[in-house]
Amino acid sequence: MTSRGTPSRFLRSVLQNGLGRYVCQLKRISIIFSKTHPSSLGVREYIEEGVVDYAKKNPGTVVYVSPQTSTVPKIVAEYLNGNVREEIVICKTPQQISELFTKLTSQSGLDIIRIRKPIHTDSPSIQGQWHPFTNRPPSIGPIKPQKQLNQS
Amino acid sequence: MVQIRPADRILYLVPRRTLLAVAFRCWCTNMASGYILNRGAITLKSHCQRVFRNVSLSQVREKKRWMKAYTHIMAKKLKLEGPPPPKPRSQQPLWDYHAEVQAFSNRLHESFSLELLKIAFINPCYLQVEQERRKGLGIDSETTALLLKDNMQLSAKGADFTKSFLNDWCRASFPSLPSKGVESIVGHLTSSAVVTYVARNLGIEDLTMSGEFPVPDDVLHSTFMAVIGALQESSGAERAGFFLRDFLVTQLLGKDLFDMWTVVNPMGILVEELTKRNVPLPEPRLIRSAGASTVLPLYFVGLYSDKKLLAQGPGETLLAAEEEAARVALRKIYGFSENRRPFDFSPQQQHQQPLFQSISSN
Amino acid sequence: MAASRGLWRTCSLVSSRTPLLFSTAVRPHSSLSGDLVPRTSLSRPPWPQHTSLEPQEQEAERRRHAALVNTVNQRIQQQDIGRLFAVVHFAGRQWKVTGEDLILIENHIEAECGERIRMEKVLLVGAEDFTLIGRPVLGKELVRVEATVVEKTESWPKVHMQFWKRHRFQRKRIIVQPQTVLRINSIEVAPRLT
Amino acid sequence: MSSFSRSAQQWATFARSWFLIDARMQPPGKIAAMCSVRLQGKHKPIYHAISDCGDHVVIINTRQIAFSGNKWEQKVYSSHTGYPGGFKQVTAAQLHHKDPKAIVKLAVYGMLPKNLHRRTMMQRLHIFADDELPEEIRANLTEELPQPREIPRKLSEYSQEEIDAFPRLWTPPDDYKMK
Repeated sequence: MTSRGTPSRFLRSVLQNGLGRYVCQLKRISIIFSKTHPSSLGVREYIEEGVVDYAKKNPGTVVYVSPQTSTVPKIVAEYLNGNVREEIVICKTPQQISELFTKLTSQSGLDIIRIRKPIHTDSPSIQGQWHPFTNRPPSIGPIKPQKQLNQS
Repeated sequence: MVQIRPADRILYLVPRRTLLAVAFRCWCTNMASGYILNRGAITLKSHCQRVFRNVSLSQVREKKRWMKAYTHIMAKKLKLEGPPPPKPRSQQPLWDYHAEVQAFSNRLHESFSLELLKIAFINPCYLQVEQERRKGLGIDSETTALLLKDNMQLSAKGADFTKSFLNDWCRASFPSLPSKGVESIVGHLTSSAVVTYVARNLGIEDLTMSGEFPVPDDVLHSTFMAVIGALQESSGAERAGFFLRDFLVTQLLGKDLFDMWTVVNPMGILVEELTKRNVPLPEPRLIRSAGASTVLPLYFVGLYSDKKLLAQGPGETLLAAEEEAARVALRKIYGFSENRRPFDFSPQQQHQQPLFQSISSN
Repeated sequence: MAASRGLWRTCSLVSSRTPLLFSTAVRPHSSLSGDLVPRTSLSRPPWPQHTSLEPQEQEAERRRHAALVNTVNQRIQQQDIGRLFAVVHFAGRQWKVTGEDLILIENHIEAECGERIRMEKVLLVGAEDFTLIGRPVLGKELVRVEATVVEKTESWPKVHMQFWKRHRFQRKRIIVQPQTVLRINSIEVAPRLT
Repeated sequence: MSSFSRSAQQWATFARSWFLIDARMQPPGKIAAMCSVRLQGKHKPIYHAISDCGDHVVIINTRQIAFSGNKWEQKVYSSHTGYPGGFKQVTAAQLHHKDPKAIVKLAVYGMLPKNLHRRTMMQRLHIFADDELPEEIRANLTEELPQPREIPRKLSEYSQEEIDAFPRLWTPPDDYKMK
């Protein structure tokens, strides 16, 4: 199956992240779960065990925990560039949810679509880009066929 | 919707469960028709009444025939009215202003003083709107008085600091750039477009308290400047300088000098520069040409000064090539060519360390 | 000269191996001067052979090489070399990078987000007017390329579809790969050419 | 050398250059091979199959091309008019006599890729039977390509001393009669 028709973008980062200092791009993460439903069992366990550690480890991320009745348990991650990602966590174990948290934290919030090229550079050439006269000997005067034209 | 609580951000986790249970909206999802009626009465005014007149209120186990009409009406409404206006994040569920502000400070690895930072986010237009809203509520003015300072002072301070810092930085990185060029680079970096782009990508928009939403560009601009003012007050000019370097100066990457500085007559400036340095004036010479009599000609013009090649530039016509050569020469003179030394963005603590390590350890 | 792992591009012509090879190839001719084999187009290769350099020429060559290396060393010492680029070998491929670049690696790496790593397999470093080429890798004390892990993410869900017509066979696999984005922070060269 | 503005850099990179080839005493196949590479743009580092980056080639002196062997007599150019009995065959010598540009043109045409760009690329090939170029073409030229084959000297171009100094395999006896 070809991927040419799929949406794509070029490789980039938010605000040249990592150039001066590294800024974690996840600004807030909210856990929405049910207090009673068995599908949010893992989420409830994770809230008891891991959420506090996570919040301590990532002081730059605001963690909201919100119990709601009979809803699908989900994690809503909001990024600095304004993108919002929702992950449904039905019947996930605390281990899986913890992995999901680390993954969401280390992402930048840019769209997850096909990336056209694996490199991005702002200065594509240091020794000069090619043009038809690179590495050509300089010519003086108009070009003409050497001997024959001179003689005739 | 400002809830300023002195509680620590991590500590709230325990009370939060009960606290947020209040915010949770009790949707009677089982009673579908009841839900619809509830919604319809509020959002859809009289034009919906016709549809809902025949809807039975009791729950019936059958095909929900009203659903089609309902979705049809909703789609029509969406088409007529457009999508609902965006709501600021602070009015959506799950929002704790204090925690957000604290996280903002931590995220950028800066130690803001939180009071100052909170002041920095309060715009005068917000105060005005809030005052009027409170007056409109009809409660006596003493109990509802707003005891908040606005960010005018901080913003002015931050803007001044930004200007002066960027000026100094430009002069340090491009010592031979004339003041006009420096001005245009600083002007580009402090322009509304660049600053609001940076502010939006730093999450300042969510925290900004402004009279209207979406936040207008000028309000966002002044808020960003106020944040810098707050940083300068709370942790000194050096940190604020690094903040500007990391978030504003990085926007200079991949920019050409003449994208920011509009120069109409580069040859005139080149002549000025050369006379200042006592170098003979440049003589343009045609070096190379291809396809001169076609509609796609290419000329290379070299600028010679004292029989030495200053620069060469390609162009579609001789004039364009000469102008391009002058631009190339100016870039070389000002040290703004594409293969100049990259800017120094190294983190300030380890500024000296890595070089030293590399020499000593190997 | 052979000990130096980074070499000026033009100097690679004068490698120390050439005289050795040449002497072995030439010996039959020089020792057996009795012309057992007539000198025809078949008795020697059709390409022009390296003639051994005269001692004077060798000396000149060596002096030119020393001058070159000296100039490059001085340029590096004065740090007026402008922007550098490097070809680094990382994650199984070669990347031409310069400062402030982003590169995307189709795998996860051990470092956490925000950590600085050093790329040690540097095959080539170049500035505007000189290039240092490693044989095959430049020394660690010569070049230092640093990068920051900016983002550890996943690829978009790639659909891998297998279909065998008329055989009632189809398999659909959705592949999601870990990816890492690196930002090149700095490329530094120390004046250690010999 | 670098740091041109982007538009100027692009204009320079994708400009078409004009090459001049002198076909005097050259095998047409070798000339055509050189031309075909340049007409397609395959000599450029920016070459890509879908970017139209071919150059112009001017060939002069096609009247003086040189075939080796007995190709002038043996090589046959065939064509068919489409009518019954319209199969035409001419030898290289006859064709060359009729049109001195035809042999080189056919050789280049045959070496270009057989696609829709072939005619476009042929339009960038300018062939002249003699060494006189019109002024508007001469103004465009950027470079002359070296000839693929060294032209051997004719016997008449050697001086008498050189002829005398040439080593002889065998000295004819005095009474030897030249045929």
